[in-house]
Amino acid sequence: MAEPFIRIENLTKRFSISAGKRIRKTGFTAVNNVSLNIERGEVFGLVGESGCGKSTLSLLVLRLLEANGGAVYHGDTNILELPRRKMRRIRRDMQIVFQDPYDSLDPRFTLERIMNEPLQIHRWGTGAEREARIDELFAAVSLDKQQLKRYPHQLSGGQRQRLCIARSLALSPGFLVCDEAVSALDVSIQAQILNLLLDLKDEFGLTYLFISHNLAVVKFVSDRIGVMYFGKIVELADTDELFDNVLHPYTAALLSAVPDPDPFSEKKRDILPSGVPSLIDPPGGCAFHPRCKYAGERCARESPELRDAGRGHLVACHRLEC
Amino acid sequence: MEAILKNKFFVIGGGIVLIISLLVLFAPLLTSYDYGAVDLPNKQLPPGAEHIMGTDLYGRDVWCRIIYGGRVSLTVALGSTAVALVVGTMLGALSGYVRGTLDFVLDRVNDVLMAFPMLLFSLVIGVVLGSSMKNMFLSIGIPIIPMFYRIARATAMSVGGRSYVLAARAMGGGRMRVILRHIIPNVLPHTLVILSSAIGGAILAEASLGFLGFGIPQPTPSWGLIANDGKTYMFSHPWTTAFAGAFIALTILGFNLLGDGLRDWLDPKIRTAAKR
Amino acid sequence: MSRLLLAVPAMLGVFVVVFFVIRMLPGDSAEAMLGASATDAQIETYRAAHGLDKPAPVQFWIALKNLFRGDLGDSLSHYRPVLSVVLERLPSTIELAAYGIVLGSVFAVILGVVAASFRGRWPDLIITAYSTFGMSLPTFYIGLWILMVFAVKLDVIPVSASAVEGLPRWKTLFGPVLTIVVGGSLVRTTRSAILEILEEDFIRTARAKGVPKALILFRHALGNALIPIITMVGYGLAVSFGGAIVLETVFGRSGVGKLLIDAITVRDYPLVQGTTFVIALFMIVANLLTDVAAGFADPRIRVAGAGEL
Amino acid sequence: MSDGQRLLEIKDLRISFSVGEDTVRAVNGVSLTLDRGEALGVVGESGCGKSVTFSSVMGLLPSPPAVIEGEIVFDGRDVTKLSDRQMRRVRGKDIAMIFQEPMRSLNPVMRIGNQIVEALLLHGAVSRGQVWTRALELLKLVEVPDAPSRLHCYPHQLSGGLRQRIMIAMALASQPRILLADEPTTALDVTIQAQILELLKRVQRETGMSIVIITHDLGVVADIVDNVAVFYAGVIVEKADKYSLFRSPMHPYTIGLLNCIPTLQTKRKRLYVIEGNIPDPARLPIGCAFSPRCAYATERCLTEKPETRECAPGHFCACHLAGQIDPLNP
Repeated sequence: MAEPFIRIENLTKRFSISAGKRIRKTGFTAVNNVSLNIERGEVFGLVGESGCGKSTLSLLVLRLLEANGGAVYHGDTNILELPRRKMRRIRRDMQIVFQDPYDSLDPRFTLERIMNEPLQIHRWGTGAEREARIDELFAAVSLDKQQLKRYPHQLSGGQRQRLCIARSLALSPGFLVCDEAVSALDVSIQAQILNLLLDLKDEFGLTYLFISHNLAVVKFVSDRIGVMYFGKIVELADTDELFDNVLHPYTAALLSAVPDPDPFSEKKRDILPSGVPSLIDPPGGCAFHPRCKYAGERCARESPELRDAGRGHLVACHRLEC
Repeated sequence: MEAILKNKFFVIGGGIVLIISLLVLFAPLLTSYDYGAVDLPNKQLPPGAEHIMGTDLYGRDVWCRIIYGGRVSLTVALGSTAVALVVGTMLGALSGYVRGTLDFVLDRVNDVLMAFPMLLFSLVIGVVLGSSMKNMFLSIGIPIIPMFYRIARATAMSVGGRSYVLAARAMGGGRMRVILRHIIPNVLPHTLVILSSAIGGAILAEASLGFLGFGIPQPTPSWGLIANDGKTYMFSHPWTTAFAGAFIALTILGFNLLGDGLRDWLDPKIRTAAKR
Repeated sequence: MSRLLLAVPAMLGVFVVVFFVIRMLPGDSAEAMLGASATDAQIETYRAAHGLDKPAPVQFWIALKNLFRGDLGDSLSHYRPVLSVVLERLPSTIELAAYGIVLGSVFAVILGVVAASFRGRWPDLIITAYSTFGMSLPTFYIGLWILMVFAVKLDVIPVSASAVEGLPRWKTLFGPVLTIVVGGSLVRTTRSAILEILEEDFIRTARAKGVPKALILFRHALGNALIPIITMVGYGLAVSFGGAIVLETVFGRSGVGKLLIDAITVRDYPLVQGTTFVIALFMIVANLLTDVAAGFADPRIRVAGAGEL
Repeated sequence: MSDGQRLLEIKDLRISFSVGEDTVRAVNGVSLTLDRGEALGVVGESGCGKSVTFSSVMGLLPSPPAVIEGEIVFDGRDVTKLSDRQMRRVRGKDIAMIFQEPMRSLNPVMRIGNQIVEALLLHGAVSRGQVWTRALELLKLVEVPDAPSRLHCYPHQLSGGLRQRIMIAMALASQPRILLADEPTTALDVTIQAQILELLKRVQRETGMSIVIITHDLGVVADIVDNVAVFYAGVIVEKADKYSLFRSPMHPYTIGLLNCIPTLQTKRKRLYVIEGNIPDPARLPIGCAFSPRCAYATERCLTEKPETRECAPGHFCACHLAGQIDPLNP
């Protein structure tokens, strides 16, 4: 196996909040010791419910948020320790597409200025070369060149997301993080953007970290999938392996909870009780044990480590060992 | 742009401000009197053909002093608000986006500034620096800074969290670039909305200072001073103060309406964007 | 709690500002006090007596220590400790500000609610027009006209409060309080606060439940509008303190505002410094109380949330 | 399943708003019926008029700026003609509604108990005395754990799922005959969504009330409803029982929708795609609104708006080519 394209080791992020009257700072761990590798040219899917830390992880990987511990290797350099100037160079190779198409474009910029910004920051090419580059990118995401003079609020949600993708590809990065990139779009537009992302991956040989709460979307897009719960990866495997041979009880519950658009399916509903525990006072041991029907005495005491259960199928659950 | 012309607040407010500015600007054409010329025999004449707004206790033509006085009051008001706008917006945007110790310090300074009622602050600074035109910019400008600072800081904080700022940083944009390209252009519209009500506040401050006798020294007539001239004989010869006060009120009303018009025109854009 | 701690640096900041600003005065307070005829020797002894010959930071340190002992120095024109002079005059200003704020707020909130509930219809237009116009009138202008009408024409209230002794209290208060109420800007805040809340989703839920219009306005909208209104009342207190300076001059009430004006006119700098400091202190306390009150009205602050992060 | 007794009938409903110079035609001739005990799924993408239609059923659209034509008949009366006072006796009593954002749908400064009690007292469902016991029963009905303590909480102390349960409890306060649920689970996580869907199914079974689920998620609809109506550009393009709609859809838009959504069973590496953008209600094409995006659009589709026809028993479709399109491989 070649050197992994992105290697994440024990990445941790704690947030502190001064809760109301109490001066004493309480805090919580949003990302708790996460390790995973992303191979070049792969789509690594990261799925989990809101509050599980997947978006925080994406900001940490791009160092838009400073981590409290761990490392992120891009090739063989740990970008968390890079000085500012070198970091700026590395950023050309790692870009991000956000969820809300209305929030990720500066309302005061024309489309042309939006596309030019990355090129200006890195002083890329001359005026003519930049114009050509923008035309090429607009063609790649099938946006109409005449719209360059218009403002973001004059575009539809789908068009705006295409613009975000075009902007992120301006410096031909190798690695693209999609943080819920299609979640805010209507279903018919979502399909267009998903196909577009896959086409661009093949055309430019990109590597994706695709983050979403929608299991079906992640399954469709990803080659390998990590399931996150309460700041930790609880299960990680190749897509087919994961869905054919689910091991972790939480992933199983997630799978059964996804509403299946087929009235004939008699899918038995394995309904999880209550909700995600509060991050401020986390349950001891495995964070899922309060909701897990297999929870044993050990689960409440000791938090399980990710272990290989064969064929690269990693899972963090005591049930499999005993 | 044409939408704003349909906004009635904007039109009425703009109209008032325009008319008064023209009057003040073309004062020499509108009156032949000399605002400083004392003419005791004709003191305190009621408004009449000769003196459309009567004369004050030194026999000076009130109408003439008012339109000349407008120059002082308006320049002071516009000057001091401009100072406050620039300082307040810059510091607010910086402190709202950068946060950390800079924000803590600036916020405390703002708390201190807010501890002084506007008029009190102008009074004390005016007395200390002396009330020349230049000093008035500071003594009225400084207490207005918190108005701009607070709005700029609040907006900068929310803009700082928006994805397009994160995207700019992800592209390698430095902190200064983000502030100049993204933070300030998105904070400015919010501060501009309160600019005209701030000008109204500045005119009020200058007039109150003048009324209390701490305005710009004689004989340059500012509206406040004219009001002060007339105050002692207010009950027998009210027109000096009445007309001066009316002009002050009308100008402030004009700027306030202008501000309302701007806010309505700008708000739907901001609110819908935020609500989406 | 944290707001309370933040008030301390603010008070210190105020003291520093006041101390150094007064120190920047042109000329020397000793000369100003003893008059031009005083000989150099007299000025020297005076300066030594009041520690004016020491370097500024030392003077500052002495002043600070005195501050904690409640000693704001001696008033040059009243030959008494500044603090006692100021405390003597404070109640009259507080009385004025209190009545002004209470009546002003009640009057303004009622008008604001009426304007919001009749949005777009004639009551709203009249109230909005009145409040826009009221806000633009300078305080002294309203005051003068009230004097013209009530004192001169109707002779209901005295032309100057301090001129005539033994008047019923309301007579001396009527003019200034009416001025604050007429000029109140709180009407617009209440109206816009309510209108904004009426757009919220939980108002739609209340309508879906079949809650009548009036109840929606008073139970749901007003309950939530309380928070911005309280903040605005706090701010109004600050404005009315500033206004007191003008009001007390126009209506001749001997409050802290007038004291300040007189102190400035006679160049009694210690008194100016003391009065400014006390007013500023009062303002910080007012801002603090407003924050606490607003926090109290908003359960999201009062009751720590355990809900979703 | 419904017992055929008609509860609600919407006849050729048209709703438009004037925004600046444009007139936004949100609803362009919607007709549908709802029987007692029926569970109707209303599906469509944003701006298709599904929420506006049912908001007008509840009388929540203030007439200026909304212009409402057509009829909504409930209990023999045309609801659109009722005064607000008369409508208020229907809202919350006979027809209740819950919304998408549990975070913002509860009054943040009012305790949960008081908000439920308010709903109970409004329509005289319960006397003052047992109002609190009834509130507790409602919370138990919607499976809120340790209900008594929850009554004193404020909304910000509860999770999204719990808040949605409170909304349902409030809606059931006066045993309504119809429950309108506008995207009830869209803002919730998939595991919480499963809980709420199960709850809605159970509540409907136990109370026998009819329920309308408005959503963009076909999966939610397939699980919980009997019939499905598909909305596009303010019109119902197809309506049928869920089995025939999913197995043999007729309208190209429905077919497109069913094929472009990734499911856990999707094997293909590329999704079927409906080209073009979501229709802009302010600038609708003259002919069939779907024609710009339709792969089968003919000359007639571009100029003539299709009528809704019953192409199969209980299966309505508004398309000139209804029945001639193979649903399996579009």
